[in-house]
Amino acid sequence: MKIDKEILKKIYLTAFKIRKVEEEIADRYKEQEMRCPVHLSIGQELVPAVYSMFVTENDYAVSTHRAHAHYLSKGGSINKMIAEIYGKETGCSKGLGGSMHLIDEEVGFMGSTAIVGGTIPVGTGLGLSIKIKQENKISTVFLGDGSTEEGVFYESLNFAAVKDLPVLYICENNMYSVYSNLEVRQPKNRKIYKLAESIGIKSSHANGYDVEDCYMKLEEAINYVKENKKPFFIELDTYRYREHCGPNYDNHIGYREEQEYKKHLEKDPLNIMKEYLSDESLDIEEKKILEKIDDAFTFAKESQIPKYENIEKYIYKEKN
Amino acid sequence: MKIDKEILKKIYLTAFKIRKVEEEIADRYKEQEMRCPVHLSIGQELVPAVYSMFVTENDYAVSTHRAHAHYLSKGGSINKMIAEIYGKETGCSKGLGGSMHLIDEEVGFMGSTAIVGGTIPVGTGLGLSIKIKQENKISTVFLGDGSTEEGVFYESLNFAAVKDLPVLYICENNMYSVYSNLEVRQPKNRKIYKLAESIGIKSSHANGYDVEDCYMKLEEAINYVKENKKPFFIELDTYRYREHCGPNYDNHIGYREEQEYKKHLEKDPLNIMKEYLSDESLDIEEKKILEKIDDAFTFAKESQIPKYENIEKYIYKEKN
Amino acid sequence: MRELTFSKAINEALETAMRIDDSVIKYGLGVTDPLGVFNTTLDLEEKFGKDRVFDMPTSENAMTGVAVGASIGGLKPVMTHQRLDFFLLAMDQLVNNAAKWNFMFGGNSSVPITIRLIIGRGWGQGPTHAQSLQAWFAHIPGLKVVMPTTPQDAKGLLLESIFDPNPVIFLEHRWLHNMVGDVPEDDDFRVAIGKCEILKSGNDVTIVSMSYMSIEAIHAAEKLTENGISCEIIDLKTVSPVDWETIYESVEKTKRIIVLDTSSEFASIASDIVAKVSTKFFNVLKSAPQIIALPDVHSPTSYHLSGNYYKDAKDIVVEIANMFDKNIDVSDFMTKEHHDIPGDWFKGPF
Amino acid sequence: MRELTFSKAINEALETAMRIDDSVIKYGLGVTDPLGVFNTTLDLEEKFGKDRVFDMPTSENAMTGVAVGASIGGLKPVMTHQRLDFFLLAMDQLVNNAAKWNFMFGGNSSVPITIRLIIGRGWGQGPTHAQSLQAWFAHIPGLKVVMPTTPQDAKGLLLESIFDPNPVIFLEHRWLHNMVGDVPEDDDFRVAIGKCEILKSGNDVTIVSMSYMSIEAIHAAEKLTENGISCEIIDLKTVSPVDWETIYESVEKTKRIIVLDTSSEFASIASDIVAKVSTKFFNVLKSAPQIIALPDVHSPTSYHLSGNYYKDAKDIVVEIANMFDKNIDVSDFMTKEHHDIPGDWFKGPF
Ligand SMILES: Cc1ncc(C[n+]2csc(CCOP(=O)(O)OP(=O)(O)O)c2C)c(N)n1
Ligand SMILES: Cc1ncc(C[n+]2csc(CCOP(=O)(O)OP(=O)(O)O)c2C)c(N)n1
Ligand SMILES: [Mg+2]
Ligand SMILES: [Mg+2]
Repeated sequence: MKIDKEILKKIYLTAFKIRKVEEEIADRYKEQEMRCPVHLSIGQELVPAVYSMFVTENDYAVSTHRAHAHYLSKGGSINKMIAEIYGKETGCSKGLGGSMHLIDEEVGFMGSTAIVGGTIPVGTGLGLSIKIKQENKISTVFLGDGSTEEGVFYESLNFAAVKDLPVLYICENNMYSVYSNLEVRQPKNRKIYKLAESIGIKSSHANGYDVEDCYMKLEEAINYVKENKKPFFIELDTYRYREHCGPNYDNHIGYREEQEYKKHLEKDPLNIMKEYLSDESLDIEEKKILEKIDDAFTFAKESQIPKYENIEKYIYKEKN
Repeated sequence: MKIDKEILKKIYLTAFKIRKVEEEIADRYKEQEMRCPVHLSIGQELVPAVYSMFVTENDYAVSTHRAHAHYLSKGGSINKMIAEIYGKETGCSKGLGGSMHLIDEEVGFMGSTAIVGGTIPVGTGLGLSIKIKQENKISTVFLGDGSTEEGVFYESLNFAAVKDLPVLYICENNMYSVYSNLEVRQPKNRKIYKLAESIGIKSSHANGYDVEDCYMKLEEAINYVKENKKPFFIELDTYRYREHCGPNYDNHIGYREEQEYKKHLEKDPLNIMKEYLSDESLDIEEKKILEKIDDAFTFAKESQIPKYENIEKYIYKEKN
Repeated sequence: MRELTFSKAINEALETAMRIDDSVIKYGLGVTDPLGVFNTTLDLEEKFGKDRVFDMPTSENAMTGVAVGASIGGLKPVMTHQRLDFFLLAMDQLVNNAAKWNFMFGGNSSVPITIRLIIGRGWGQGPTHAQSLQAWFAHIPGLKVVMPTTPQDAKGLLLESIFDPNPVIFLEHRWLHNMVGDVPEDDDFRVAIGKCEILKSGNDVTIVSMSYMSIEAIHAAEKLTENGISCEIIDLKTVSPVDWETIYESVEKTKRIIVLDTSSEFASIASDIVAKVSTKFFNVLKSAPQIIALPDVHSPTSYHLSGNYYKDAKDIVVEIANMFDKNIDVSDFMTKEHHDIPGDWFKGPF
Repeated sequence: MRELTFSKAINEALETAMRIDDSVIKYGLGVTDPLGVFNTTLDLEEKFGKDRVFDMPTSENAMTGVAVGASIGGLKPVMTHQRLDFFLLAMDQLVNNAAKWNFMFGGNSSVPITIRLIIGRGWGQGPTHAQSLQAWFAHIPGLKVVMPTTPQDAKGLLLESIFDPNPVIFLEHRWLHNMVGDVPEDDDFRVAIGKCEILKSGNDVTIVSMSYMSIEAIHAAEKLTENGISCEIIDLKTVSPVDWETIYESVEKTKRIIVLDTSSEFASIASDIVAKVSTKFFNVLKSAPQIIALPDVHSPTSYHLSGNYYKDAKDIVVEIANMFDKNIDVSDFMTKEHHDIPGDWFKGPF
């Protein structure tokens, strides 16, 4: 393993945090108090966990409907996220957005939205602002394989290439868009990262279940954007364990093979990292994380509900 | 020259017809009776003229704001086109569409519209209907270099590739979108046909000012679509002599060099073909064409004007 | 007659259309998946094959243009989008092509496509999954816009939409999918586009309504009847073109009107109906016309906010009672455990 | 005060905004070309450099999303589209992102972008170059929609739009670009968004109007005055949010209203204003409210059709005369040689 153990430990713990938050949401979803759609990232934690090693709160990131992991990896507050899913006043979007619309500008998480492809140009525009303001940061766009079918993906990459914008596109390819396999949506044998390259953006590919590969390639990608102030596109293969939206497993409904799921589970990066680290001190850290998560749910449940009278004030921002 | 003289003669005469129609429009535009925007194809006649050799009225074609040449090359009626530009009842669109919205379904010209990129998916959908109905024809989409910046271009090619649709995309690259050079719109050194290839469609490139190259490559492209019932993309370099929209020259206003224009004029395919053919019988044929054009203007001017009372009936097609 | 859910009625309409006409094709995200777009597309792929029934790339704009092209090539495409909000990506192809095609080519070519859009509500659908944009579609000449309320109309109108030579936007309110109602046995049963229906006759006030709001109107009318106010409920069914005659006749009789809309109010279908009636029946109306629509605010996600945001039978009762200077107690009328679901069948998340 | 054309006033507003605030950027097709978007963007690139003023790929949707991103990154982007119709490609980014951003993130982040759209008319612009979709934009919560009529307002409102923390749709009617009017000397002169203006006071009828139709209203009002009808003309200036107070006060005084709109009528701004006034001033109005808008038909290209399609001062005079049961002869009122151009300066093609 080319990764230093201390670093690996951090990666592991970030991935662990993400998974446990998600699992807790899944477990408590049946209580019917989180009354909004949730798209969980269980199975997809490694990429954001590794990503978190290379960026700071100063950098920007935007994401999609499946944003919990990205929000957390960027340093977003667990309390505010859980409160948001509970629709509380203390939520990161004051209850107006729910799971699909997260924001935490304090840590550079500039927003996630639920329209497929919708934030790709937004993250690109953040890159434009960095360039024009000559700031020392990068903008990251998290996107799924499905979103690369939207014209706006293509238009955004074209513009980033024309203008040399400091944007990192991280495409998590989990093979599915809802229940649709890649092959009914994109030409066979076409690699997304190759396509990005031919649009005009340097690109690479990594195995999102292999922590070493993931680490090296993401480091390379991020350094490229930082040093050259040019866009980069990286595609990482990954897999979601649960249903597209909601807390359950859905291997039985017929759009994918149970076998496929099991194959991925066997290579689960969290298990592999934990085994490799075989570090007893991890237990203490894990416990701390679990407590924080528990606290977040308590915080969310006990938080005040938002007042309807206030919602009109969010329609327009007031001039100051 | 690998092209048979008889064939070349036909190509020349089609190109001649297109040019003379366009020049006549330009000459008479100042009379202010053609009161709609016109985008002339003077300088760009070769590609449609060659194209006309390989398709029949049975095949489909759609086009853009700059459609006169495509309409004519597909066999569209001159009379109806000129009448349309004059806003007359006898126009191909009964005066409702004008120069930017031409149609002649009898010859398979299924429509041209003025929104950049707007007909790319339409021609793709025609390909889908051919496939589902198992018809023996192809669908052609004429498009400009600028339109390849629209997301809908990318989405359409992706779909054509996924579904193996019998669609030929003919991209006439005249280097400009209105007054904007390619380089402010697309990454340097990126070839449009290479991009199409990487989206998943077989493609090629030809010099749209070289009749031989144009002929060979278009023949190859069309045969490919017919035989394989798969999409093909061909990019042809060409040049417009006049302003983007309207009857005048615009080399003096500063967005391009007079020199560039002159360089193209020297290689003008019509002059070259005519010289090479050095066939006196051409004069007679040319005269016939000029007469037809003259007749078309007379027809247009003398045609009835449309009645306002009727326009509501075009809002919905009646059920029959 | 038999009882069917709204979803099943749609599924039947699709099945019938595809069976009686080979040129009908059906595509959209989720059309072939195990859930079959809230059960509406189940079994179609099996019955009619992969050529005619298929999933698609997430490319809403091009796929709308593809429908335009396929239709002028002789097919009758029926598209679906799981939420209206997603279809905002396709406004160019819808408006600049589909809606203008027949007109801009002087009637030479028309675009017989049907686009099914689902209006979301409840369980935190929030700002990007709950828009109700019928006013947009109806504002565009050349589109027909249909909003069925009952399973019967869902089937009959969908069949009529598919075979209409023009582009039709077919709007399904998510809260109607599981509602049950009588549907004629007749396989190819049609309901005319452009005609509204008097769901209940009455003398005192005309309630013009659409889609899910008509259900709330029915409940409200019962309560109002108990209180001596007789309502005539007109279910619009088609919001463009509107069946003005039926509305005008009713207003002529009742001399009072209230219009209910599932969308936000400003520049809505409801405001247009009130405007037309006010212009034409100025001397007839006995009291000010009214509108109940959503506020000019996006749909908030939180359960704690959506309750006040959406309007229901209570609001209608109160507003109509006001028109008659009455006070009707609605404090325990139609109270349900959770305001954000249409019934127990709805378990979230979509 | 000095006289400027509407175009020049816009050019000045852009110049001022960019000079006083480094975060203002300007892009769009044609922004740097020799014609400078009907002269409105001339010299900006030279003055402020290629980083802040640039042409763009023909990618309307992404470039709108880029504006959203740039704005949350601290810039104030001003985009232009040469025709509103082209902007239909960007409805997703406009509505799902720009309009919802501040709301869906609970006020944590807003989108200060300005989008200039030009409404085409005349010289055969036809179905794809002449749409007037203010009703669409105004129907969406979270957008501000501005439609200046005078050069003074063009400048003052554009400056205000650029510095407003919300997304503003700024609609320029092509027929106004060459109109001349007084503009204050003050460099950074502002006109408030959300306020309409009484262009002319009067007692007998309130004309509510917008953009180019206000010019027609002024001519009509003169003719009507000659005939003893005193009109109050309210130029809306902002169509969302509407300045209801000013309209209501005027109606309270005149007790009659007619609303003029540059768009087709169904579900328009005009119908909403009539609906609101009818609901609130039921007992005040002395005659039926009226609307003059375009028919629910696309704009036909032919010169021989567009004359009847568009409405002008004559139509206004006739309609208002009707309200008073009068007959005013308009047979040779305001007749010009060609109906399809605003004046001799307009030589086509766009
Ligand atoms: C424009 C649009 N179309 C469709 C949808 C419905 N939808 C929600 S998530 C999703 C799948 C997207 O797939 P991908 O980008 O691969 O992300 P993943 O869910 O796999 O993380 C779809 C189609 C949507 N939200 N927006
Ligand atoms: C969606 C859209 N954006 C912008 C325009 C304005 N416009 C008209 S023609 C044109 C240039 C298109 O360039 P290209 O595709 O290369 O065609 P060419 O004019 O060179 O034939 C543009 C930008 C438009 N008509 N539609
Ligand atoms: Mg995916
Ligand atoms: Mg070009």
